[in-house]
Amino acid sequence: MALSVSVQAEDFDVAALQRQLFSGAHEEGAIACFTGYVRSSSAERAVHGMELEHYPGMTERSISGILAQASERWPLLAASVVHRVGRLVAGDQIVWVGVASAHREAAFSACEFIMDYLKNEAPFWKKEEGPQGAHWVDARSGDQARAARWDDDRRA
Amino acid sequence: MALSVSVQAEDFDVAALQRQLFSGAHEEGAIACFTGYVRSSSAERAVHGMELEHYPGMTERSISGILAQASERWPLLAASVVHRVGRLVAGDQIVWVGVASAHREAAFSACEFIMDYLKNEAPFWKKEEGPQGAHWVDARSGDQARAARWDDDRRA
Amino acid sequence: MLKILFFARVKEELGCAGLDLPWQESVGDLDSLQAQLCREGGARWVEVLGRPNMIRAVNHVVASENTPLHDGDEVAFFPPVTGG
Amino acid sequence: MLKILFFARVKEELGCAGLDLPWQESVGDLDSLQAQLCREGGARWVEVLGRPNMIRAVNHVVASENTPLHDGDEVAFFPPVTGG
Repeated sequence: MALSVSVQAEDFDVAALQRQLFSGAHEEGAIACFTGYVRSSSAERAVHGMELEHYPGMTERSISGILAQASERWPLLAASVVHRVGRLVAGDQIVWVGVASAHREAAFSACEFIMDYLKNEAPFWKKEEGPQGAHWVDARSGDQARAARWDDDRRA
Repeated sequence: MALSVSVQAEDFDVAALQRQLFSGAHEEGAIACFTGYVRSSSAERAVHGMELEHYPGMTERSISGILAQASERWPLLAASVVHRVGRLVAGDQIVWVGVASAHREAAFSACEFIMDYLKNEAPFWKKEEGPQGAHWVDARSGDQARAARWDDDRRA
Repeated sequence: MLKILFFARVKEELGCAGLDLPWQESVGDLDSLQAQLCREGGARWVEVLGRPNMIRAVNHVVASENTPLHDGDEVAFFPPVTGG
Repeated sequence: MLKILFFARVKEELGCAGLDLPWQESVGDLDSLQAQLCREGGARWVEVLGRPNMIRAVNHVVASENTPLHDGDEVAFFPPVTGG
């Protein structure tokens, strides 16, 4: 099974990334994708742009671990994550997650699971720039509650 | 809010469709997309291709109704469905659903909700062609159970 | 006039994609229409249209129970859907 | 040797991206290392590293409690993550 992780400054092409999920055997019935973007406002403050910092080495390792967990949990055919770092402006793509499976249930669940973990476990930090200057974004408690529900699912 | 439905014989370009979800104001923080494909096997039978029939008029009306329901239920910025009809072969794209929102929770939930309803309510019928000839695909009882869970959510 | 449509397996089994019926007050609802189609079509139509999973739609909206009909209505009979 | 790294707000507040410490058996675990960094860094380091939401990682794995350290380990201190 193809699992792929890229942390990069460069922008990415969602159609090319989606094509790379195919094995060639036409077993894929479903591909769920998620793209995250820089919004022009955050917590009711205007945002011109942001600087995305990460922990080189740990980032790739942490995301690979998330993909391995997802592929143990659901019958996936391929999964891929691209996450940008460095300076980004409003409207820019930040992150892409794509998951291929035979059926949609596994593709949707795994894609959402991977995004929840990217928000909560992968070592990225956003510093937003607005009219009042730059500030570090605080972690949303809602994100941690969303990630924890996967543990509840497993226990249930 | 932009809601769009297309039922067409022609193939589609997922990147172009995703770009059409943007308003230009950079309010979109999250886009969840789903693409369905013709698999090379179904219920353990080989599939060379299929013929997708629909009910012109009712199809568009039913899908527009689904999008309107989704946009009442979640804070969406745009939602779009493209569904192909006619003859398709293994590996072909069948359906695309894209949903834009400020945050990922709404985008994921609405995208999955729309797909569940497309499987259960929209008047499409697949006739698969394999080595043993052509046969109409039977509705999966699992699909109806998945759609019903949205009703349970609403009652809860 | 009533416009009657059949789709997918139903269309194939009846060998008929649809028909137009002149409007008659006596065909006042969906169940009466179905009974008339079966009388005119014979045993095959009774069997196919009587299947428990048959779906009926009036003017593009699924009718989960018997429904009054009016001149100009479009009525469709089809099997459970399998799209997406 | 121990490689120590700081990220994001922690890096800015300490004015330090990281440092290398010669290996000493006396720095046997994460809590001892943190205590040593605070002794050498002073009040600012005590405040920043002592925040209740501080995350510590050893060799790229988050350490939710105190953890033994070994020569060659990489230790990082950072605030809650905000990626995706």
